[in-house]
Amino acid sequence: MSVKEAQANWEPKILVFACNWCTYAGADLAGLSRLQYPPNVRVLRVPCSGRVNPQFVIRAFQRGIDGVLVAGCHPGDCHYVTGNYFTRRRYLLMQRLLQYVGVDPERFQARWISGSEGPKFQQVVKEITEQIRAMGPNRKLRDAQ
Amino acid sequence: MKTVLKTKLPELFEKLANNYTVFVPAKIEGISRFAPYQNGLELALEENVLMPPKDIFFPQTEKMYKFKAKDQYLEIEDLPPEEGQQVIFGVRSCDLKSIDCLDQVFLTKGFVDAFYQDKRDRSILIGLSCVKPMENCFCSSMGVDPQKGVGADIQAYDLGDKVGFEAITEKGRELLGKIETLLVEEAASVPAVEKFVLTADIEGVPEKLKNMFDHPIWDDICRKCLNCSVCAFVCPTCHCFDIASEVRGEDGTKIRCWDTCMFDEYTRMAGGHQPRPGKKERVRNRFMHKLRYFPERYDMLLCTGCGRCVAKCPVNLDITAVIRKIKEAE
Amino acid sequence: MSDKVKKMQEIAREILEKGEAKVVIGWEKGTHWYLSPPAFIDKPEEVERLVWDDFCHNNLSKYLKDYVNHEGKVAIFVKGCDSRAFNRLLQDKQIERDKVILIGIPCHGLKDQDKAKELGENADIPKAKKCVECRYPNPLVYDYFIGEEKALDEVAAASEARDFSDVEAIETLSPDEKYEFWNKQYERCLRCYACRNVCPACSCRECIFDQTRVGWIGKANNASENQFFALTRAMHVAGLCIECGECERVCPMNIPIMLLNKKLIKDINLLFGPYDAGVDVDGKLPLGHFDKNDPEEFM
Amino acid sequence: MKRVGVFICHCGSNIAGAVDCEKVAENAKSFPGVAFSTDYKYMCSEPGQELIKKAIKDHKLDRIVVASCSPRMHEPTFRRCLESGGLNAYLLEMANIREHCSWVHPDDKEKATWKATELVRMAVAKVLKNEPLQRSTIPITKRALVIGGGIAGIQAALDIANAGHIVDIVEKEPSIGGKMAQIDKTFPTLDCSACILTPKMVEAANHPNINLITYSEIENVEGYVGNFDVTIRKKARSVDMTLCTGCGTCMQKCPTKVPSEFEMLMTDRRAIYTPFPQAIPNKPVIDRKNCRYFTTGKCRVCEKICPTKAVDYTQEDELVTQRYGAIVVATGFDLFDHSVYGEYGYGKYKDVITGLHFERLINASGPTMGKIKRPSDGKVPKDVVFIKCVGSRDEAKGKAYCSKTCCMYTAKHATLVREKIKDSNVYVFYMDVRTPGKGYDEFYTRTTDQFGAKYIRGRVSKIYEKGDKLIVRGEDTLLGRPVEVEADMVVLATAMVAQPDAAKLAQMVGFSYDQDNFYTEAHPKLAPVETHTAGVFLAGACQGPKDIPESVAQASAAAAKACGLLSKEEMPTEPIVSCVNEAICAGCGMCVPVCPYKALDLKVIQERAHGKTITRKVATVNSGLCQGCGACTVACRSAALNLKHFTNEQILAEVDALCL
Repeated sequence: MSVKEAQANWEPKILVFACNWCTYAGADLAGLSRLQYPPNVRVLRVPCSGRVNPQFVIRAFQRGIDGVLVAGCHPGDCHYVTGNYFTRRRYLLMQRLLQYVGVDPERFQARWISGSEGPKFQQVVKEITEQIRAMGPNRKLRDAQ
Repeated sequence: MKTVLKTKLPELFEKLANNYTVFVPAKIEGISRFAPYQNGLELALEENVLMPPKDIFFPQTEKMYKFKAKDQYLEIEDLPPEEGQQVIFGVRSCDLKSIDCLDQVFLTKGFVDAFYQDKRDRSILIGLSCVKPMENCFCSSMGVDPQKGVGADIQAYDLGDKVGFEAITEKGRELLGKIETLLVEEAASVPAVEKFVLTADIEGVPEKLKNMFDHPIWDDICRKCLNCSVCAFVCPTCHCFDIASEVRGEDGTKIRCWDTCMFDEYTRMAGGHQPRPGKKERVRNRFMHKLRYFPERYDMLLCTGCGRCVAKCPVNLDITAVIRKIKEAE
Repeated sequence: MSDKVKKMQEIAREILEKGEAKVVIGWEKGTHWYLSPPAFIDKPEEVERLVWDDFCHNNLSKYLKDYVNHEGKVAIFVKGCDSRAFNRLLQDKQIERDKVILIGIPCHGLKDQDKAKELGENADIPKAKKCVECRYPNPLVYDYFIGEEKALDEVAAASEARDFSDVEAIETLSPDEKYEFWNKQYERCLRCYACRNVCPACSCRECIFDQTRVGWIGKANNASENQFFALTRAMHVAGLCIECGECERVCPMNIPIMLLNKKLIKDINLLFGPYDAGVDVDGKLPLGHFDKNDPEEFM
Repeated sequence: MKRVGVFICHCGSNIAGAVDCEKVAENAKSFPGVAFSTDYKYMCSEPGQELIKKAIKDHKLDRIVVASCSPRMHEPTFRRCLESGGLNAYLLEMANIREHCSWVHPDDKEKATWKATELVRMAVAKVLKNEPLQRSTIPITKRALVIGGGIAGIQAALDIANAGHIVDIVEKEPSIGGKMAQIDKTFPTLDCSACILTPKMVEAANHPNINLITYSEIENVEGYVGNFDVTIRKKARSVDMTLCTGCGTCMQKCPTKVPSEFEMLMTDRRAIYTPFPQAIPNKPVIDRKNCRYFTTGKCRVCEKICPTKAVDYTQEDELVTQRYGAIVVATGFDLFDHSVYGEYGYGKYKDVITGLHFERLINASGPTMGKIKRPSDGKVPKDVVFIKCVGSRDEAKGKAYCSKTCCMYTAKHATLVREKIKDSNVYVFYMDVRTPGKGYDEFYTRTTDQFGAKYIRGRVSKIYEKGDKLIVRGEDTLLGRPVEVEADMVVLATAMVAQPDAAKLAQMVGFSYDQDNFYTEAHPKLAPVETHTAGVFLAGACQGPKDIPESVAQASAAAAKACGLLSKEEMPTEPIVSCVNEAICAGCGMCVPVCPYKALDLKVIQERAHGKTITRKVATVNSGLCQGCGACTVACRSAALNLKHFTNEQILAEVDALCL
């Protein structure tokens, strides 16, 4: 099956910004534990959730992503001490702003997933994929190329 | 003169819309602009529209061609041609003049812009005379006759409750023929134009500017400018553009987009050098281009006195005031 | 001529004559009676150009950035909002306090220019939208002060309660209705960047929207790119917007930009505690620090 | 034109079992920039790595994507492989198609293959924007600084010095020794504190690798691991250390008496003084605030009497800057000010004293020569009440935490009272008795069983004076009835709190502290002596309440960490750090507060603009401090800050690629 064909019979595509130290490790652990989840997520590795610029999120919607998850270490556990506290502030605002302009709340989410929470990673990915599959493809903020 | 009641205009547009895309002055989301006629469109015939007809011929964003990366090569693919004739109704004299300016740039001196030419060739222009100048209008000062524009295929006249039509070109005659059944032939006199609120004395300004590049006047004129591009984007004659690529994986599209000398990237060179680093250089360029460089090259002003920039400039940087200052400068 | 205008001109003249500042930035009459654009006065004999009336909308503080490398001081007139703008730029280290002479002028709220144009000179013209909710009519910082402060504190008290009803009206819409609303607004955005250039919270040397080579934003003008601009601009001024409303006033396309700014102000106050930008120069910015007990919605 | 090589690993059947690796390699061939693509059974194996190296050569590849297991596993392996193949290690990107794909999607080969293809596409898009990065090294200055000369600081310094490195101890008091010097005996063995401390002090003083910098404070700290530039303020001693022999004549003749801080103000010292007789260095300083000469301009007795002419009133504070490779912070603790407790008399009753006062009272060299006499009238107390948890475990007025040492030292005090005053009665009011530690509970049991201290579980609600007695009222919560004790003296076990200037020092050095101003370790379990600032280590009670053995153990641990650092000539630095585009930076400083490592600062640059020279501020990244989190890049609205290897351009390229 070619990539194009795959897009023709739509499958949701979800971008996960995962911090290297917690969530990426958590996703690795899910793999090591052979915890199955839908193949609709793509993990983009960043050093810290604090590295995730809101502009990356909007860009993903522009280019046609169906959902975005920003995930990092739990507050207090940041490898870089305070990065996720800033993430929390920034994305509390960002989530509300996106909802304000009509982006459905399911489309943009944020979670804390630690390196030991492989099952949580699985769980979150399952949930979000199901939510978004039910909603259908995202058309909002999307550029028509 | 062939006339029609203003109230009957929608009927007329409806009829034309069977064969043409008919652009008419309309108010959409509170902004007046030219829009393809469709049922229920709110017409805006009392005053000139905020957005000039420029983007019908020269859109703010225009796709030029597509390309595809294949192995180590690029394949270029033309876009499907746009087809069909279009009628632009209600173009005021200032905007007709602006199309004349754009024609100079895009069609003369051996440089023919295929994208512009295509749209221009497929268009029939219906001018519309003005009776009461808006308070920022000063077209007559710029040598434009508010009652009769240049380059229209048909000149329409505002007769109060009616509109009168006069075919100018063969294309225009043909078009009028198609709506003949809706028109009435009657004697009508075109009302005189009311007094202009705003005027400018352009006499000798282009010549005087030849020696004013380094004049201290620019230090003063530029100061309140914000270097935004409201003036350029509402201007019917500003025609600068930038070419960019939109790439998505192997596929890409070349686009051209309006640009303006107010922006930093406009003159920034690849190595980072910026020959027009500040407000002064950019503001000077804007007025020099309108009032000196363009007249030098095409023998016409690049300002038609439509007054849009005067109305919309956030800091009231009024071109008539600039002209006055140039005149007064020693 | 009102006493205030006389006083304005007097102070400006004195400053220029004594050479305390090389230029005084104020307002003058423009093309029409309802326009009072910025004026730059270099010579004592020009001070008569200065006016103070119902249309001195322009926030003059942003112009101080043009004088950073000039020798000597600059004097500017500041309304309440202009003074908050001044504080913002000071907080962003874009200007130096001791290079500026601030002439404070209390402001009763200015009149709506569009309505003025429509209704005529003798009509009762309503207040500009941005001034209706003003909570800082008095300048917060100044070296000279024109007029009396007392009366205006009452004005301030009257509008103490913030009105977010316009924001709330949008919040109650369904996601699709919200999207349709904003999409329509930003479909017509010209990306002329007047809103950005006039904004005292936009203090960057080079805005990311001018960095097309990096690829933050495409050159194309369409609803998607325009909304990228709108949302990013809103996030960039989050916690910095001083509610001068200039962005919305200068927008040639009448986009309700303040509805975005006010949404962020509302949420910042709700989530992180009361905060007014441009009031406390030494304070921490809402997005420049955090509280370990910030609301927790990410689980 | 960039030439990317793509290598898809089967990982035996780990990947190939769920992903069609050949197909992924085939799909990758059409991605922009890909010049070569193949798959192989085990990419990380010797032959697999050889395959990559050969392809680099044969196909002139300049960037590599390896799709295999998690980069957290084999990124270092493949980076080394690129290096030996002649490419910069950072021109590698990995697509995680095992943990994130084959292992989690074992049952749908089609979709797993689709996902793997897209992960590879993302990696290719990113790697096209990778830049070669150079690991650099920073030299290590082979000199350590120990801040604080208490037992923790002394121990850390001795360990580092014994490992062969030069150590400076900076102590703010005129002598090293710290709180331990004030203590009489130590639990649970009841060794004499001075007997075990002073030999260590002497050893430190005489150690060829140790410099004592007493009566000095840290003024400023700049730099980063391996290269801290520390400015030390040497306060004016008014005594020339090189001339003074420590004969002590001046201290006898000085006419000004000042309450002695070391003796908890229970006796006097002179204005020219050493804090205690065994002080090291045993050379006095002049307390200028109280010295008659400095306050009135007349006197000069000490100057006249000094046989070596060592007294020098003209001395001034001296600032010296020294570079250190590592810093051990051992600034200790302070005691809770119990005057907030109205029920204990707001600190006004003379015979309500703290544990540390009591230490001095029972110390043979203390104000009472070791005789327990109460401060008000010098009488030997018969009924002594001890109150524990004064300020500890009290969120309302004191601290939420347990001060850890009080249970044991109170037991020790109770024992000593009973030992020294035969007919005495000892009452101990307590909330809990916590005695984990070697020999600790046995000691406590002896205190109650053998020495007969009466332990009463309950809080004291009031103490008031009645005649020359103190009436202590409380409740015995075990018996559920009120208790009233007529006491001669009350000893409060006040909480251990952080030093008053603890936060200031932390901010100066650049590490974090908790809500109680105790210093925060890098990880509570796995990095208990490190701070978040590389090269700065913690020892002793500055990190939280500790007793002596714990402080000493942590000091040795910190010393081991410091020695590990100092044993290297230089250390490699990770090149994934933030960088500033000065042309864009507006110098607004919004990045500065978000950096957890104090790696960002503003500096002034000069440049030519509009034909004249101007100066402006821009951000600057200290790449020695930067750990590459990228928080600053988001705080920077104009994107003047960028994080190498995770640049804005790279992440945007990944986002774009995955959305295709």
